[in-house]
Order: sequence, then C-alpha cells, then structure tokens
Amino acid sequence: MFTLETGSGFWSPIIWISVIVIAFLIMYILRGFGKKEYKEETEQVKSFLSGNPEYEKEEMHIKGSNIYWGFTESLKWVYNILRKIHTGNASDYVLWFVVVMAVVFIFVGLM
Amino acid sequence: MNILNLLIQHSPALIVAVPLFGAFLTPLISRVNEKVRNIFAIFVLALTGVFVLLLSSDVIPNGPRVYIFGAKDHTIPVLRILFEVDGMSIFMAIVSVILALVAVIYSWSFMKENSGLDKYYTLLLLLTASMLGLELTGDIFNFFVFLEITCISSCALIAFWVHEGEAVEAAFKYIVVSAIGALFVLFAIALLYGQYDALNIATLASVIQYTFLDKIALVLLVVVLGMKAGLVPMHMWLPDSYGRAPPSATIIIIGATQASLYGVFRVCFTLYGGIFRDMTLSSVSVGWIIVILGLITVLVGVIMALIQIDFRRLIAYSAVAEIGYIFLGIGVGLVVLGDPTMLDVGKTAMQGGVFHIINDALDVSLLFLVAGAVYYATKENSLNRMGGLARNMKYTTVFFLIGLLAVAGMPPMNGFASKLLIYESVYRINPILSIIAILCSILLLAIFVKVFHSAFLGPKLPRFKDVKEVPKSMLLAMGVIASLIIIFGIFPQIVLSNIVQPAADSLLNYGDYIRQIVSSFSGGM
Amino acid sequence: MSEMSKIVKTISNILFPFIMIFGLYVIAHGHLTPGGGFQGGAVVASGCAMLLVAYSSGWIFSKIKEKRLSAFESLGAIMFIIVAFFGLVFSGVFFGNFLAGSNLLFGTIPAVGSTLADINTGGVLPLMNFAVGLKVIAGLFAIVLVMAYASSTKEWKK
Amino acid sequence: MIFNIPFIAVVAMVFIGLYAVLFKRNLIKIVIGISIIESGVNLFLITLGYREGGVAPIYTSLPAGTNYPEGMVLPVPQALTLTSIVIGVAVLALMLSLVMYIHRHYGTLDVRKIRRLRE
Repeated sequence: MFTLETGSGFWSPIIWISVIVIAFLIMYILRGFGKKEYKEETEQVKSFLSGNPEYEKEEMHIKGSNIYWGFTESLKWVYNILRKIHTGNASDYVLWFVVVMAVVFIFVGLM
Repeated sequence: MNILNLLIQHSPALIVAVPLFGAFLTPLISRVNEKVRNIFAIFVLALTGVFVLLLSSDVIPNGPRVYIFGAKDHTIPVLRILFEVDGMSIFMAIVSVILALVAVIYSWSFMKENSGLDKYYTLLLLLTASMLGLELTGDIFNFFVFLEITCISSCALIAFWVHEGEAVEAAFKYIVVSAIGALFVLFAIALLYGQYDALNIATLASVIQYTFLDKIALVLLVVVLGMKAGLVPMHMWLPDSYGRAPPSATIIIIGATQASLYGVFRVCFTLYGGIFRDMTLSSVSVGWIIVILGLITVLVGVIMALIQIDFRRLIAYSAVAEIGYIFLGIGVGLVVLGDPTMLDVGKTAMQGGVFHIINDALDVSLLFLVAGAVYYATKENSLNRMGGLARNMKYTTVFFLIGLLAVAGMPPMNGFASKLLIYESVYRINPILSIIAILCSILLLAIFVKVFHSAFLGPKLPRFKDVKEVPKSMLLAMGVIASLIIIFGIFPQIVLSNIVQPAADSLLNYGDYIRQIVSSFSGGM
Repeated sequence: MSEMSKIVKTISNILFPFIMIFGLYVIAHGHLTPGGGFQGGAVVASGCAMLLVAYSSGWIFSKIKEKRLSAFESLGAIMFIIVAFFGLVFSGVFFGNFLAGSNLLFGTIPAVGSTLADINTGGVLPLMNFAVGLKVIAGLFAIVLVMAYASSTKEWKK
Repeated sequence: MIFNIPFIAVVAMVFIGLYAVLFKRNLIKIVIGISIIESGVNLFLITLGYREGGVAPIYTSLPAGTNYPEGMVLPVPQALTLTSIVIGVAVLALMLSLVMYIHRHYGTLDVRKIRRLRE
C-alpha cells in the first residue's frame, strides 16, 4: 500500500525516510565524539578568508544574479538568442503563435 | 440517504452554479462589511469543494455521469447543453477547487490594504466557476464559452494592480493572445459543426472521420489550447503575466492554465480518440509533436529561469518547465496509444503525467504564495535587493524549503513520485528524452538553491530590520498546501490508486465516455 | 466631456423615451421576435450613452452613482440564477422550464406551426430575458460611464 | 448561387485581422484587428447555416408557402454567433480599457515601446 510500482521498479518513501533518519542518527553520534571546547572570541571563531580582510557584512552577501555567472558565461550564445526571442512585444507573441500553428499544420497535414 | 443521492445527481450543475451565484452576490454582500464578504467567499468555495468531493465519490467508482440542462433526457441528435463528468474531469475539478480555496484564504490578509476588493472577489469566484465549467462540460461550444470567460476574468485579475504600469502591459499581452486563440477555437468548432451538425463531444467523437477539415480543426484546437497552457514558443505571455499578477490571483490562473491543459487531453484522447486508435500514424505524429514541444518547454523554462532577477518571474518560468513535464508524460501516452504492445508503458506515462498535474499545481502555487509573502513583508521583487530574510520570517523559509524540494522533484516530496513515473516510461520510448528531463530537473534544483541563498540566507540587511512574519491567514494557506505536498509525497500510492488511476484510465478507454450519450457506440477499449 | 448645444439636448430629450420603449419591447418579446435580453439591453444602453454624450459626464455622475449601477447589474444576474435554481427545485433539472404548460405566468402553449403567438407563452424564457436585459442595461451603461470618467478632463490633472 | 464567396470573405477577413495584429504598431489598431477576426469567424458561423432561399427562422406569421423546417435557415449557428458577439463585446471593452491605462502609464500607444516585461 505504501510502495509505488512504476513500470520497471518501485519507490517507497517510508523506507527512504527511515534510512535517512538512521543515517542522521549515526552522523549525530559521530559528531558527539568531536572536541567541543573552543574559545569564544579568539582567532578560532573568525571566518578564514585566506588572509583577505573581512568586509562589511552587506558587501559580503552574494547577490542573486551573480551566483551562476560561470554557467551563464559559458552558455552566453544560448542566452543571447533566448533573450532576443522573448521580445516582450505583443504582436511578436501572436507571430510565434501563427508560426507554430503553420509548422504543426504541415506535420499533421502530411501524416 | 436519498438527500445525498439527490445532491450527487445534481452536483455537476451545482458545482458551477454555486460559485457563479456567489460571484454575483459578492458586490451586494460587500456593502455589509469586509469580513462578511471574505467569509462568504470562503463559504461558497467550501460548499463547491463539498459538491466536488461528493461527485468524485460517485464518478470514480462507477464511471462517467451525464447531467442534461433543461430536460430529463436528451434527444438524438443531442441538442441540449449537457455536462459529462468522467474520472479525468473530476480529477481536474479537485485540483481547481483546492487552488481556489487556498487562494481565497490567502487573499484574506494579503489583499487587505488594496481597494476595490469586491471586484477582486467577484473575479476570483467567476474565474473558479468558469474553470470548473471548462472541466465538467460535455458540449464543445460550452467549452469555448467557459474558455473565453476564463480568459476575460484572469486578464482582469492580472491587471488588478493597475497603479503598477507593468501589470496592465502583461494583461494586455495576455488578452490579445488569448482572444485570438479563442477565436481560432471557435473557428475549429464551426468547422466540426458544419460537417457533423453536432456540438456534443461524445456524438462528435463517434461520427468523426479524419477529413481534411478535421485535420485543420485538430491543429487549431491542439495549438491554441497548447498556447494557453504554455507550450514553448507561445509561452511568453506566461512569465509576463504570472510575474506581475497579485500572487493570490496567480494561484487560480495556474488552475486555469491546467484547465486548458485538460482541454488538450480531452481533444486528443476523446474527441479524436477513435482516429488516433485506428490510424496510428496520425497519433504518432501528433504525439511526437507534443513530446518534442514538451521537452523544449522544459529546456527553455529551466534555462530562462536561471537568469531571472525578479522573484515571481523566476517561479513563472519554473511553472512553464513543470507544464513541459506534463506534456512530456501525456505526449508519450499519446504516441503509444495505437499499438497494444506498449500498453503498460503508455499507462504508466499517462499516470505520471496526470499525477504531475496535481503535483505541479501544488508546488508552483506554494512557491507563488511564498513569493507573495516575501513581497507582502518586504515590498521587494528583485532578488538582488533581498537577503537574510530567514531570520525573522521563519515559517515562510520552511515553506519555501518544502516548495523548493517539491518543484525540483526531490525524494520525500510529491514531485519525485510523478517525475519518477514520467522518467521511467519516457526512458523506454527514447532514453535521450528522459536524460534531458532529469538534467533539467537538477538544474531547477540548482536555481531554487540560488534563490534560497540570495533571498533567505546571508547577513541581516539593515533595510529589513523591522520585517516581521506574515499574518496568520497567509501562513494557514501555505501550511495547507505544504501539508498536502508532504502527504502526497509520503503516500503516493494511495493518491495514485484513488484519484490518478481512474483519471488516466478514463482518458485511455474513451468508449464508455461516448456510450453515455451514443448508446449504440461499439468502438474503443 | 463638455456639454452639447441646446438643440442636441432637446432632440435627445425627445428621442430618449422612444429608444427606451423600443429597447424594452425587444427585451419583452425576446421569445417571439428576434432579440432578447442582450440586444434590448444594448439598445437601452445606447440611449443612456446618448444622454451621457448630450449632457456632460459631470451631470450624469451627479445623477447616477456607479455603485448603484453595479448593484443593478448583480441584481439582474442573481435573478437569472434564481430562476435557474427554481427550475432545479420545481422541474427537477437545473434551468428546467417549470412555467411552460402550467397556468401560472407565461404558461400557455402556442398552437404548432406559424401562428401569431401571444406574449403569455414561453415559460421561463421571458423571465430570463428580463433578468439578462436588466443586467446588460446596467453593465453596458457602467462600462460607458467608467470610460467617460476615465477620459474626462479632471481625471488627467489628478 | 452564393457558391463559396462568403467562405473566401471569411478567410480574407481572418488574414486581414491577423495582418493588422502582427504588423501594426498602434495598440488600438491591434484591437481593431482582433475585432475584424471576430467578425470574420462570425460570418463563417452564419454562412454555415445558410440555405438557398431560406427564410429567417421565426414561427410567427411565416410567409405563405414556406414548409416548416426545410424553408428556414438553420437557427443554431445564429445562436452561436449571438453568444460570440456578446463575448466579443466583453473582450473589446476590456482591451480598450487596458489600452487607456497603458496610455496613461507609458504615455505612448506604440506596441514596440511597451516592452518593459521582456527577456
């Protein structure tokens, strides 16, 4: 009743969650063995930026738009095309609608 | 007990009549005071939900039910407008009623400081009534009328924040594209009526032959309803209008988009069902068109979502990608419709696609509710200016986490179960499709992790010092959807066997849908 | 919008009653002659729009509040749905024509074939035509009023 | 003897309307294009119900000699057209009020300048 039979396999969330809980317990126990004492205000607490001075909190926050710049840089040619396609012009939306209707009509008309 | 049977017998009509009656009563009731009108709107939708559940308790076990307006029984040829409710339409009605109820609860406090709220609630109830009508009707012209009412009322809802110039621009684009689409649907209906002199879906499906005019009508119907559901090259109105509509209204417009998605399946599986079963060549071609367009929808939706800066526009693009998954699943079901060897693949693909409709509706609406909560608290739309909201908006962050895992299809949430069904069945048709689909799902997770980091984590920004948690009714709405997502995620088999399987089967064996009207119909499984 | 000249006002005063009568006739005889709720309502609304053009929109706003028009509009719609619910209650089916054949209002059945049927036929249809007519008069006139208000001069200065 | 002239007219109106929507810059011309397409589709619906020498389908005082069902033009497409006209009025009113608001916010009616939501 709890397992989902897909065509060639099964998926039962109950077993998956129980495995996750067990793994979490093991991890928690292992963490318990760690050394707990560290001094509050000393160097140990400060974040290590490989020697660079730590800027003001606000400048350090990575803004939403520059997190995946690597991905967008490499796919620059795709993004330029996609940006140009979505022109925001109402009649272009209808143009795309007519173009797709023509293409689908050719396909269905032939078969 | 005969009261219950009486109610069940009349519930198809009441499901549409009650919200319509509520829609026209709201202006009068809102003269009393604000609170009474909100309670009245919730009461009307709760009543509709009761009728939908009553009807589903009857339709799911014992097959389609017909309700004729204006007379006891229908004449041959069928002249009366009638509602035909089968497993698939009651499944869509359940999805729509859940979304509508949550949207009204959410907009209780979300829209408190806006003016002209009686028009807002009238439009909400009108959109719900026409969406439910769209899903229950058995008459093609009635389908067109409800589709048009959905267009007009959702366009008015998109343009509700008139002081924001962009909302009006988005609404104008939406109404231009939808009006032209609806007129082409009317053209296709006129084509079908001209040839077969019948407006009823069941009678049409029993007499239709694949003439040249029927091909034109098929192309018009599939492309227009695909455009209103958000297939790729024609999806551009969707991010514009979802990004600028008030989030509580966007939930119901998502329901309207799912309803036009249902329209595509009703046309392909029931209206042209006979043709697609005998002439497998045409069903393969239309099926492959839907599969390829669905795959491109997923690709473009995810790639474009990555570079978005506006919070709600990013979620709108992920909604486009999710609808691509549904088209992928159901398109594969259409491709293998003809040959019986791949029957079980087709069945799992259909179940995956149909299950994903409700999962996608819940996930994307939870994300829009969270975006609305963030907008309500910080009046901020772009991700660049957000940060450190998790500190004082704890519950919203938890709900966003649930929504994030669900949309990306991570295991404990409901998205995973339906996407697993889609991946497995699509893999057997063509492995490349499911590989691309899995990659896009991972990219979707990456996008929402980015959003989670930049909006919720990070240092406490001085601008958001006095940001406090959103009021109770918004949290309640988000809580309802989050708990539904978790329940569907933990017990997918229960949901699958009770609601999704009868819906997918009712699309596949279209014979008894037609036998309700044309009793002498012999074809179809 | 500014007022029209005196001549136009008097002509519209004379014409307005005729437009109203013709519009109401089209609504009332919806089930006999071509027309019905929507067309008759459009005729009456065009009469009101003529008044709006003849007398400036300021004068009209002082006479009719937009709130009352929307109340009329929802009243018409509620009448329509209540008649449909009566159909459900009396004749067992939503939108059922329970008045046809009963000797109540609009009950008589006209003779078959081309006869000059009187107004007292058609069962529920005339009631629905009145409801739709009321709704369309109020609705179309409200649309024209809102558009006149939105484009009236003082609106731009605000 | 009307052959299929009305059907050619319908196709012509649809293409003219589409041309207006696709290539015209002014918003109001786009709205006019949509209403041209709508009247084209309505014309198509009406010509579907046409019968040679038919009479308008009204029972009261039929002209002499018209046998009852065959002598009349089909009433069903006319009912469909009526509903389509009603919906056309509603869509037109909505579009025009949106154009008025766009003109107030953007100051222009040129469709190429109203493009803040893009990419």
